Amino acid sequence: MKRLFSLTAALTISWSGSTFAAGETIAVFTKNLTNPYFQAVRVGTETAAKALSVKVIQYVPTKPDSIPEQLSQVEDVIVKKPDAIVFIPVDYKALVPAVEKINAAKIPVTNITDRSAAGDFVAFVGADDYSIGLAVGKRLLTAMGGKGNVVILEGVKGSLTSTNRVRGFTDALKEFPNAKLLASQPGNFQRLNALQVMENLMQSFPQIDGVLAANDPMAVGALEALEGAGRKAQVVGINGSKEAVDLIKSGKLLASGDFNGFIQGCVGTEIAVRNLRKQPTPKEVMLKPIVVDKSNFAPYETPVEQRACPALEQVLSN
Amino acid sequence: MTTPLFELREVSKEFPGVKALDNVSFEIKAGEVHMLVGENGAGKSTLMKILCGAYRADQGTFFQNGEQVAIHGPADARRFGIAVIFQEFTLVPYLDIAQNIFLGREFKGRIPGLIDRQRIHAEARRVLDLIGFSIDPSTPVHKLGIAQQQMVEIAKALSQDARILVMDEPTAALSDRETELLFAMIDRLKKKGVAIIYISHRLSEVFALGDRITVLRDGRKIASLLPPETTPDQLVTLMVGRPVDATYTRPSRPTPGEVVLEVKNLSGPSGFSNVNLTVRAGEIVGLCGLVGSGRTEVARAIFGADRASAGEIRLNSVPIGGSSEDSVRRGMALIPESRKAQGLALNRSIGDNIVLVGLRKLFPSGIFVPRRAMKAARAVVDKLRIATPSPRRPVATLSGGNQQKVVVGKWLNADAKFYIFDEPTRGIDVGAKAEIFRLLDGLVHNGAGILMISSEQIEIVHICDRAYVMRSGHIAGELQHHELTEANIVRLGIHQ
Amino acid sequence: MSTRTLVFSQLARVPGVAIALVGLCGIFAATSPGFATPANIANVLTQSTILLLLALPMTLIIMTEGLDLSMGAVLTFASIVLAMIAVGTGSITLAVAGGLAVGLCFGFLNGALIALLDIPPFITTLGTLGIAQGLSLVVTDGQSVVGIPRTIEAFYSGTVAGIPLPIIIAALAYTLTHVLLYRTRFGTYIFALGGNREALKVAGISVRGMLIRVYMFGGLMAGFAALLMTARLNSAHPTAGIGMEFDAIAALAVGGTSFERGNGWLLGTLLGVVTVGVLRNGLNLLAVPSSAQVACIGALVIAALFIDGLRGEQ
Amino acid sequence: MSMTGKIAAPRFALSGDVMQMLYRVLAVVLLSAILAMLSDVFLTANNILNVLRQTALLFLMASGLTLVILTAGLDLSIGANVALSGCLAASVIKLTGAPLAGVGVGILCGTMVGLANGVLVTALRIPSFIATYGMMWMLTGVTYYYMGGETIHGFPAGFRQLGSGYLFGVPTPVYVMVLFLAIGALFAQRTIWGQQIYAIGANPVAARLSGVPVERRLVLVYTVSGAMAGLASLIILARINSAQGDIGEELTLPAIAAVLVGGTSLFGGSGTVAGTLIGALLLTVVLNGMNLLQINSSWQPLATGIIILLAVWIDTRTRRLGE
Repeated sequence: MKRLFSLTAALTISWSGSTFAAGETIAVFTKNLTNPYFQAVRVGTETAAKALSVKVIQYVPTKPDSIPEQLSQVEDVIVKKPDAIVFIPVDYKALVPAVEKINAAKIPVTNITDRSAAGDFVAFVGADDYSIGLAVGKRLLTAMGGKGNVVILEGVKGSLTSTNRVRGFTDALKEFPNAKLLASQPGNFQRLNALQVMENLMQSFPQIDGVLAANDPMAVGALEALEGAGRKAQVVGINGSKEAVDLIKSGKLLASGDFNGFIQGCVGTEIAVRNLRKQPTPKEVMLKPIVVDKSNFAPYETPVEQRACPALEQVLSN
Repeated sequence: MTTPLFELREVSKEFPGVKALDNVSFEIKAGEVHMLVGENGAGKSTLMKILCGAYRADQGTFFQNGEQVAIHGPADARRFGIAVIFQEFTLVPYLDIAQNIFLGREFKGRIPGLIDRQRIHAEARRVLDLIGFSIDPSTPVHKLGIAQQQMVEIAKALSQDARILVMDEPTAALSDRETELLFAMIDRLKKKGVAIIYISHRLSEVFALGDRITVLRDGRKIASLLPPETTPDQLVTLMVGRPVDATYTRPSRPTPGEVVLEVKNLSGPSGFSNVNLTVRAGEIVGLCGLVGSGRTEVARAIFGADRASAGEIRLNSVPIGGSSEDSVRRGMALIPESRKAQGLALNRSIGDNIVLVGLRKLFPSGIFVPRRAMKAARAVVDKLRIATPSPRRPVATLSGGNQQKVVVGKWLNADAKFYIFDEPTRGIDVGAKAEIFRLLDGLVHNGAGILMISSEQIEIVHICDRAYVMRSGHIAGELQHHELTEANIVRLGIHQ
Repeated sequence: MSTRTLVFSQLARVPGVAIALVGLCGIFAATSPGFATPANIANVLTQSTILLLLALPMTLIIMTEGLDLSMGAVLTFASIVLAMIAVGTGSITLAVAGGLAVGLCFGFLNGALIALLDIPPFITTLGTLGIAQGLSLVVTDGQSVVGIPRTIEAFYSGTVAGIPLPIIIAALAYTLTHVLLYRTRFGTYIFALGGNREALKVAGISVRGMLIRVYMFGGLMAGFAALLMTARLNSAHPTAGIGMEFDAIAALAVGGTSFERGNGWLLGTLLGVVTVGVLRNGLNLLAVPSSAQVACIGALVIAALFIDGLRGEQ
Repeated sequence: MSMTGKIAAPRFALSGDVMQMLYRVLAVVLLSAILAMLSDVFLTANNILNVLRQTALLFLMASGLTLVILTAGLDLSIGANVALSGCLAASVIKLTGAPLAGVGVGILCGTMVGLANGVLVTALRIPSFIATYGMMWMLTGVTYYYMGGETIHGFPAGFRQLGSGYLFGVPTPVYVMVLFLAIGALFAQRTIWGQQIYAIGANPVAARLSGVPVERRLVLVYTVSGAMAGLASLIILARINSAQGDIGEELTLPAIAAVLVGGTSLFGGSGTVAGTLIGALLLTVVLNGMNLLQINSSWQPLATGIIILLAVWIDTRTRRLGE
């Protein structure tokens, strides 16, 4: 028990100090500690916070994507009354009550990445999963010369992200009548799942020319599976993550749709702050889909920690 | 000739492969103690289980006060006033005494659905007084000693105002004083007209208590006798089917050699202090005294199963260091008092159990060779005449006596020099007892030393060369062979 | 047990979990201004209610030397069925009934498999966990069920005389379970199921029947937990309850219920649940990063068990 | 959990109770036959190798766990252990560029965690279920903290052979699996330590009174379980060529299921490592089949659950007959 005490005490000292620092406090909610995308978002918020001299506190469910836990964290945070909240719901429908609680507590909240099904928000910042799926899909199919066999690796069933991205993929396929969709199976946004699903799919289909993966880790999983079986296929993913960029550079991965968590973090935080400081803010910022491939990967090589937030105007302009 | 209180006629019960009961008729009159004797597997417990409704008889009829009745389950048995005290206690550790006594018969409280705990405790108090057992009925049972639990069991049975009380070796776990209490109580019950079916392996009891004796063997009723007209030897012969010397005596005794075990001023947290004793090669030394006088605690401390707080233990004049592992490596063996709980891996084979201790000796390389293990196991099985077709059979399929032989057999591969036997004959039948004694005898003839704990003084008297008598954690005295009598043991064992 | 020994045995066991609880509250009250406010206390207790509804029956089940790994998944499926009925028919009563029915069915399934086919509880409920989880996914195809009547929300957000409704429900559930365990035959026999089944058989009580009923009680409570969960999310989601059974087991273990011989302690379970709740809440208020929170929970579980272990030896 | 263990087979035969094994193999064969009828690719050499490779991972985690369960214990921390060991190994490989260093660190970390579990269970007398559950949380916390949500990816080709490579047309993990099947089976059946482990599981008191060093053996089995988790983590790294905080997260319960479906009793003292292999195979074949038949993945947990129940139910039945 002593051990427990000293442990908690130690943490207390190290954290409580910073919690009550000067400048507005902004609570940031992300889905989990495991997916690099949300790390990018968190870094984005931190970077913006430094620039705007505000303090951000990260809240992440200890169980990845746990709905009840994020809900509890929201309730706890409301007790602390931060000046503003930047919010990614772990589930865009199930967290509506949380948003309503935040609204009821009169804490201005900016919604990013996954658009909450309801609630009043200062603004929504995101990239349209559908159009990114569409763009990446087209990129792959053009590279395949518009024909060949394609498989889709879906994300977590029912997640907004997965549904829209896959919708984008399938619509892209519609534009290329000669391309054939062999199968669409979920890999739950996970490497190992994607890897094993891909391995199994390769058994059923001797010829696979293209793989549409709903995120980068699954794309990587698919690549590994193909390599393991000594087979070749064009693979695309989504997120524009560091590892995807490396693979694009080395020519293994064809492309990755840039979902740009970093900028979403930046913009979300900046809007939250502007709103607090009574400055004008856009109601909605939609980052337009960028497909990262051999032609344009250079800027993505700098790790997010070293990037600077773009000015809001610049983001809005393009 | 009064009509019997309860009667079974031509009852048969068959289990896959075994005819447990074969046309057994049995009757019990009000106010009599009917002794039920027979070797393990003779059918005693089956008969008992049928009486209490745990088993259904395949054939046979039951009569209560002369009119035919049927026992479909425990409820019926209770209705006819039949109550059983099993050897394996049927007590719930984390309920209190009162709740245990009335388990399944809780009084309904004023609020429907709830139980009336005040009443339960009051009633329990009454029953406990009846048997002169003064203890707070709200004591959780897991806090009680084995003898106290036995008392609770009896109270439980009586609380069902039983007219027929079935007792399965009730004294097995009781000290002499507690046994006397029990017997006194049985007398009181007889006077109240309660009929008692009393199962026992202790001939002394059979003759002391019994109004009638029924002998079972291999599921058949062999005889029904009156104590005055029979001798112990006749009885045993009937039970075993061949003549056996009931009061086993050792034909020859080796002359004691070197001191194998030497214990100096041993004290332990488990409640014993300044224990001094020695055992020589070729000696069987008894360690007796009332249950709870610290015999088992001392034994466990010597073996290293429990830590001792002070004192010295020397095995072959080498001081040993308090861990059972160490003791075993140095050639000490413990045959614990509870076969099932402490002696055997019940869901493993006879062979597995037998080779366990000797693994290091049998396979010094650490590589286990099943075939060799089999051979070693079979050798022991043959040597101890363990009744089994193959050592591959699960040990659980053996009778109590044979299981006990396995527990002993474990040590034969470890060629131990010093053995501690804690209640080696508890709950095993006369035939098996004789074999166990022959085994002890064989061991000492091969130069081993033995410390034997037993609650049956008669055994100590007949088997041991010397004996130490313990009283409340101390050695009350040592008895040389010529002074080794039951009277002396009792005199030393109980407080003056 | 009679009230006296009950109280005594409980006092004798308090430290492990109570020290943790008092200690944590002390630390958080001292370090986080928001912590010791009525609002936050209500908040913590409310958050703990759903877990408590699982931990109470889990205590009884573990006292029978059993286990129910399916509770989280059953909660999830019950909540989905509840929501779907509510959406479909708009009838709250029907919906709640449906949710409870699902709970009872799975409880019965568990009990039956364990008691009648004697498959060990761990495996049985590991299997039914899969079944419940699978059904949740199949019927929803992974989608959340939304658009249920607002009235259901009241079960979680409503208050009676200023006290949040879930706390009242949990309090009722605790009292009910307490009475059930310490004041009724059912409870007495639960001690026996874990302590000495032979005793039950001899007393002419059906062990199997008892087992089935214990697991059905678990299912029923999971059904109520599902009601609170659905009300809380105002929707049902096929992953909402995943892993909650382990949280419940951890909480009751922290509370000092041992896994052997029917040695359980209901009040300890209550304290255990609250302790875990307080820990999470306090760490959030102190903005301790999640990674550290995760480690703390592990430490709490082991520390509390360690204490009890020490005290057990004395 | 009730100690009313079933009568188990004698432990003399290498494969344990022959009847049990037969029925399990039969189950796999039957299932395969059905799948072969439904899908023409199921029985192709490629798919069989593919199934075996996927089985390998599950088996490696389950094999160590089998020993733990044989002592009537449980190790809920293997998944979290895989994550931590894997991430540490990954960063070492990245830093040093020396795969062997990574392998060393991975296995060492796994072993250390196992050792810690062993100490919690023996020295601190905490029930294994809770001790390893707490350990799981602590490991996860450390892993999350260490990885900070990042990914480590891109390992030397040589290292990746361990997961995705082939040797004489057979995937490397399969060799690893066979190797550890042999080691595991021999250890359990053909060493006196193995025999003592069975004895401890069957009756710890009797084992101690028979001079078996119970604590040391218990520490051993948890350590082995940890080491196997460490090894498994390396296979995962090599397969997905990257490490993330959540690798292994979802592997604990399947591993336990594999052991139990494999016929090892939770009450200790009965079961075999070979059985665990069959258990892992059974579970893998089910998922593979469902993928081949492109059944909506929502059905997978359902199917797995039913398979577990069926397997164990038949198991209890055949045991009954065996007596």
